[in-house]
Amino acid sequence: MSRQNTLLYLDGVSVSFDGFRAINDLSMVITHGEMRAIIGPNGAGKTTMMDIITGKTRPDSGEVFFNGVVDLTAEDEASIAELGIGRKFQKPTVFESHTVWDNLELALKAPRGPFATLFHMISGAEKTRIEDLLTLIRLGDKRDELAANLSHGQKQWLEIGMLLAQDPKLLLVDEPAAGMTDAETMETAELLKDIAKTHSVVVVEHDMTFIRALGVKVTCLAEGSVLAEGSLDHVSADERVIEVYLGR
Amino acid sequence: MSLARSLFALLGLVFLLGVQGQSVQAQENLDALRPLVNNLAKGKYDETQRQVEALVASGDPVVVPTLKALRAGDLYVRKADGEVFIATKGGKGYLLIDPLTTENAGEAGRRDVSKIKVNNRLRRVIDASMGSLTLMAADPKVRLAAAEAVFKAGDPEGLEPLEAALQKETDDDVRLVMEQARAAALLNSDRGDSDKLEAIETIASIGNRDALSLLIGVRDSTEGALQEAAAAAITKIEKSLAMWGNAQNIWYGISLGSVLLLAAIGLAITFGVMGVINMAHGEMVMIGAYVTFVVQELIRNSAPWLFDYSLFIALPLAFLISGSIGVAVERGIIRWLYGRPLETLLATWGLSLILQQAIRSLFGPTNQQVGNPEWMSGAFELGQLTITYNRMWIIVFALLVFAGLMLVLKKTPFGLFTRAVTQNRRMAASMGIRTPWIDALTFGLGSGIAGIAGVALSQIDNVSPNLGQGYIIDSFMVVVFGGVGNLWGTLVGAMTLGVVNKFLEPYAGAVLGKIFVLVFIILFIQKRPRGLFALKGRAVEA
Amino acid sequence: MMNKLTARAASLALAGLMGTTMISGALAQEETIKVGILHSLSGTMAISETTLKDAMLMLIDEQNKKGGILGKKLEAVVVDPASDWPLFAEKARELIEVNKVDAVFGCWTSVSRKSVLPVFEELNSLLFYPVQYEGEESQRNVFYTGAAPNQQAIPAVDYLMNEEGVERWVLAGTDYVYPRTTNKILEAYLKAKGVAEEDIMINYTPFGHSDWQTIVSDIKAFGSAGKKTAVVSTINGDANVPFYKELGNAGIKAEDIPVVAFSVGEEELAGLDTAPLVGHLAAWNYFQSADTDVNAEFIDTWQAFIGDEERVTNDPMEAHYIGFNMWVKAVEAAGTTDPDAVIDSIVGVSVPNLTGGLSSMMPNHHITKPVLIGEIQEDGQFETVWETPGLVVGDAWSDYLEGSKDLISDWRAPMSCGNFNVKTGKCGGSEG
Amino acid sequence: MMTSYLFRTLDAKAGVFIAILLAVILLVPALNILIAPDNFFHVPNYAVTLMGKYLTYALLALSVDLVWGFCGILSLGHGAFFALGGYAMGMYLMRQIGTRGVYGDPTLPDFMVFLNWQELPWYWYGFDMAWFAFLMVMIAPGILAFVFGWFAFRSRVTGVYLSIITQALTYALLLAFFRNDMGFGGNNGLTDFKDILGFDIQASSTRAGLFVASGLALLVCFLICRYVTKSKLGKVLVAVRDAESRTRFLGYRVEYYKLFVWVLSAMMAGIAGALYVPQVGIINPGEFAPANSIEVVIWVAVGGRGTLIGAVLGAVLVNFAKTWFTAALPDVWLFALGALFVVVTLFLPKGILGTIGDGWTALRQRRVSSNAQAGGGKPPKTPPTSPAAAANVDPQPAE
Repeated sequence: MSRQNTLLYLDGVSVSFDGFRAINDLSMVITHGEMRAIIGPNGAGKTTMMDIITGKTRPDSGEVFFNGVVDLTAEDEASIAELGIGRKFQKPTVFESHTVWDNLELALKAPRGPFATLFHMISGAEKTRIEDLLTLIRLGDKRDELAANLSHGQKQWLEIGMLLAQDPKLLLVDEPAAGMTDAETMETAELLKDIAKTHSVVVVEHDMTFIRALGVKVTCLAEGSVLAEGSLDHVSADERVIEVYLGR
Repeated sequence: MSLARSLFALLGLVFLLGVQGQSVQAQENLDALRPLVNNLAKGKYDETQRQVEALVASGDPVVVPTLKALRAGDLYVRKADGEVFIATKGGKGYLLIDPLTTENAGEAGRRDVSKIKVNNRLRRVIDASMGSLTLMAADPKVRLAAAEAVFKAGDPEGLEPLEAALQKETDDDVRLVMEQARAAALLNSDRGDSDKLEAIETIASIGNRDALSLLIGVRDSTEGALQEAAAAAITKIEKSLAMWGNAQNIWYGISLGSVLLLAAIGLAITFGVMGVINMAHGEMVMIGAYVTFVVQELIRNSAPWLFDYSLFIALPLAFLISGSIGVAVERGIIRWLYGRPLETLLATWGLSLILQQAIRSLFGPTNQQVGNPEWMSGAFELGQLTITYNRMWIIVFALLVFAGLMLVLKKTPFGLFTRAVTQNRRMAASMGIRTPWIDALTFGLGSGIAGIAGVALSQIDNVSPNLGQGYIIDSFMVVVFGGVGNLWGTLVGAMTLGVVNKFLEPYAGAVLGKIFVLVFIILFIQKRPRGLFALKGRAVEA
Repeated sequence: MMNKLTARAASLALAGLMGTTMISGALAQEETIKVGILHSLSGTMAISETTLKDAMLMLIDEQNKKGGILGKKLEAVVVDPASDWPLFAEKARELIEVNKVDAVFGCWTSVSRKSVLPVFEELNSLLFYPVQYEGEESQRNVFYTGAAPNQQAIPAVDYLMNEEGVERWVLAGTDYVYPRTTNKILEAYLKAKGVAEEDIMINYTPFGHSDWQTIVSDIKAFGSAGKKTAVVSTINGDANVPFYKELGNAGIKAEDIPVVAFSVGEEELAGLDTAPLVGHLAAWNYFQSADTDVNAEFIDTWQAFIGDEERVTNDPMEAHYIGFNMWVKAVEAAGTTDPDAVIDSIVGVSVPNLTGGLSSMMPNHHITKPVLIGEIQEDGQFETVWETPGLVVGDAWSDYLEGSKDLISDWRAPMSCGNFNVKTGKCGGSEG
Repeated sequence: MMTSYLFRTLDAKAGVFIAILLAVILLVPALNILIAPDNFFHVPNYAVTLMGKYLTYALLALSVDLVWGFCGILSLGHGAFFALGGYAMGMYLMRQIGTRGVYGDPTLPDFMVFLNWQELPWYWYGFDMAWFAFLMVMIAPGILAFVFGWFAFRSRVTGVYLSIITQALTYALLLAFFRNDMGFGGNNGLTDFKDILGFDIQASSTRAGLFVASGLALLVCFLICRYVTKSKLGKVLVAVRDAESRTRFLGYRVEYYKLFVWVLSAMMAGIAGALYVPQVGIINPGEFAPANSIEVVIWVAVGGRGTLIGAVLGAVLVNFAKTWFTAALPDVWLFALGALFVVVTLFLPKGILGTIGDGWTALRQRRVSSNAQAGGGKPPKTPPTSPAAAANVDPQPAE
């Protein structure tokens, strides 16, 4: 596939920390509108891959392109976010001393410069958008609560809400179901599926039930490179995947 | 130079008389010498110097004790009759000794005698005479010192006795110095050019600053071949001195670095490993220095023979005292503040004020005297380097402390527990490690090490309540520059800053040099925002 | 507005608290004459200044035993300006405005004196300043009982030149105004005496400098050029201990390269092992070793007051002794503590100093003093090796500086000017 | 529109604070000048100057709180900006002395005359003009802050590393200004000022004027800080404080935000310094001392980090305590001050105002447990977490 038509294009990416190769010649492609699930054992390089895509870590070698043309290795976190890549962290990271409302307001797509925010007045449209999101993530009655006082699951949802508020082209979602009850997990899967209708999504998850509920193409990483790729059934049947990940 | 002439006359006399010393003949001389000795008490330094020269010119070795006493400031004059005595404190005032016969001469009240004043110039004159007198002494060390004194004087009058002494000399080391002294004297004499050219070669082979100054003198006062030879020798010496200058800078840098290391190493634990912004660290160092003071004070008063071991006694005490204060502080204050590192700054700042004031109230605000033991005093020469013993031992000590600390942290169960607790407290606790005690002991360890650093720093710096304040900023700089949480970083950081500082100082001066080092740190942190030895990796999310 | 009311109450409470709580000691029943003591008891200068506070308390105590002044007892008001220069000005104002003291004894560093000058001028009170300083100042409300440069530096250099035959000079100092000015004066003086440019090395170090290796080795190198070399040290108190320790260990003996210091006194030596330093010099106007009855009595009183047989005395203490006695005498002569009256009556007052002479207050508000050169002894004392034949008058404006050689100071009427320019015939400081 | 927004954001606490501040600004000079000195209600000159100084300290504390409390930049070098502002003002005041210096030189300040300087260094040009000097009061610290911040924030120097290099900055400036060759008067600094804008600096009316100016500066800066922290930018700042990289991933260029607030804060500190100098009568390198900057942080912590009023309160309280202690207990006051810091840290972990605020919140919302994070900062009784991680230290990589 030529990289021109891809949304996200990784080719031969490697990075090592003090001699330890966290990512080793990794290549992967996400197309427009695609939802992809990524699995793999601890230390497989899943989070490091996200760090590379979002500009937090610079690869030692390899190419990373967004929209086929933008070289992500030359951009920093903020501009990558502005390009339209949103990220949800493994450990839910919200602004604890802000209210739920403020968290969403901060995430809302709007000019990001300091002077723009200094003189920013919240508009009616923005309010509506936040209201919508609050309903979507079911935190309507918690809008004035400090984020610190939310439960773990609520924080996960708030973070997803913030992700949506950014209106990104590509969402990177790191373990959205961690620490959730089974019911919540299923709801989250439904939510992601909804989102995937209008956005491209990359989900990292350990929960096989969740992955199955998503029903999308799966990539299994191990030791920093792609071990297997395809449907969940295909990947789960792979000998090596069973050996390093599933079968243990 | 009448002094020198008379000195060598005296020298000859001593030679003639040999060890038998006083004869009946000499006894008669005493009466003649007495007025000369008494004249020492008359007039100012110029006059005294003339009298010293007259005494030496008399050519009688019985004046030696008089001169020695004069140099030491033990020569007094009795006001009543103008008689001069060697006096030592005792009895009602002073015990008097006849300077010529060295017999007891009774006592005198404190107000009955007055001291014959001596200044540096007089001391030099007396030293020179003493030095020359001993060129043929039995002890080679004394002869060596004598030859060095003659070298310093560079007096052409010294040539002949020196040559005489050279013929008798058996010790090679002394011989070498004597030959150098002869060359120095020769250059100032009116001997032929070929002799002088040879002398220039001898001097050039010394290669130090004294030689340089001698040769500069020759270059500026001669012409032709001599001048050329001197100039060539000067260039050579200057080149080698420049090289030694670099070696010297490195040595000074390492020495400064070791001081920084000592000051910072305790902080590398309390701040670097535990994350406590410990502003009271300097005060722990100060307490260690005061422990040294107290130990020395006790030793001075009750067991002076122990003085050379005072530091070895002070070291464990300082560790224990600073360490237990550290443990108490951790238990009383710090443990409530984990997870709020910035508040440890506030509390330990308050603590440092309290500790400073406590020391000030206990010991007073002034400096306290901490002496160097014998083995930490003085210096030795290594090539053209002067290496002082206290600096050398401090470097050794700093490295030992560092190695010891590494050993404790890497090889003992306590070190393992410490690392476990600081890396993952909950996990460590669930594995049965008593984390509160590990915290307290780790903080105590850091404070204790600050305490023993204080023992070392007391050897080169003021022991005053402000001692700690002088080191706290530098310590933080070192730890941060090296990389927080990494002891190797602290070592390399301290040494780097020390050497950089010492290379800048000769060019920029002490003040600008320090400013440049600070700017260097600021810029360096831009390049490596986590210090010299930061660990790369998938950073823990804040 | 209710807020206004609360605010007023608050501000009044604030002012009230300050007014009532700052008078130290028990509330006196009878009327007393208050004396302010403005010395740092904490911070970097506490090391030197605390002693002076104690000395003042002793002097006031002694005066009260003699019945006080004008039939009234003296009361000391002690504050701590904490080595913080702006705080000196604030505390001076507090002493004068709030505590209503009649005279203040205090300050050590030049900057602290500079900081309080405008306060004393504005509130017209008296300051007695006891420390040797760089000169270039003469103020109506200030009495300089320490040495001016011509009472310390110049005689010291004369001694080295004439008695020790020094030809090469290292002027080493801490980088602040006193060493800068002193070295400037000395440089001009030495050049006037025919010393060549290359025979003078000037070196400045920061405050509290503790690593002297490079400088000591530079001095050693400079001193090995074949000419007799000496170091004139204006290194500030704290940095001296490591300097001398390095010097001693590097084997630089007084016979080779003598060091004459202007800031090292008995107190500084008390913190040092003096054995390697014997023979190095200091220039002061007083040494504890001065062999006079009045000094013996002073030392005994001091050691009894402080409760320490080993405690030393030093030059600034003597300056306070002289200054305090001058003030007492001037107040008695004027019959009042009114500053203007005291300023008029104090000029010409003579009191005994501790070295056996009489020091007088000159019209330029500096005093006459003997200059002593002392050698460091093993016991941490100085032995006087030389002294000026008579007393030296403190010179506010140095004759060796371009800007000040035409200035003189005379606070007597009708001139009443601290910086009268003899060339222009005008008082330089006032307008017009 | 902006001003109306500003006033809408003023809550009751801020209102009370502004009212009190206004009252102090009006009443103190009035009671000083209009009431006879022997009257009980008279405020002495001494108290006016003292309180004027407190106000400038309060402004300095406010500027530190803006960066530390709201953006998490712990500056241990804010004294540098304060001192630079002070020097700019001091240079203006020096030039105003004119021929009234002791040597009567019309252009050169006294210290230059006796160090034999022949002409004014170039960086002293322009300071004879008030407008230029007053501009430099803000611009000099602003430029320093901009350059320093530009490098530091772009390189993502954070946490204690940033704190320590701010300390290195002020320490380097301290040493530099100590040097007499720098042309700023060395250790003695600038002093012996005569008048400001034509008014005699020692007159009580001038003092009262300076007091009012300090009060107004504090008020205006308080309102600015208030506006900034309540705006969306303020929310971004708090977001940066709590989760810097999260903010980055939302697309905010954190370094610009930090730089903005850092420069703003430095300028405020510069104004504080400029107002401080004429009131205390001296500016010298001692103001650059790292210990001074640490003390400012302590004022803020005592008052309550992250609450603007707390910073002001802390500065005034600690300095009042210092004034009182140094006179009432000159020999042992450090014990008292040191103990105050320790006690505040242990028992009032969120500062005085934060603790009061907590009580307030607890009263209003009984059902919310007391560890609500009203004023920012960590809850008072968090179980001990890894101290190393808390200090932004990465002992080991996570994987």
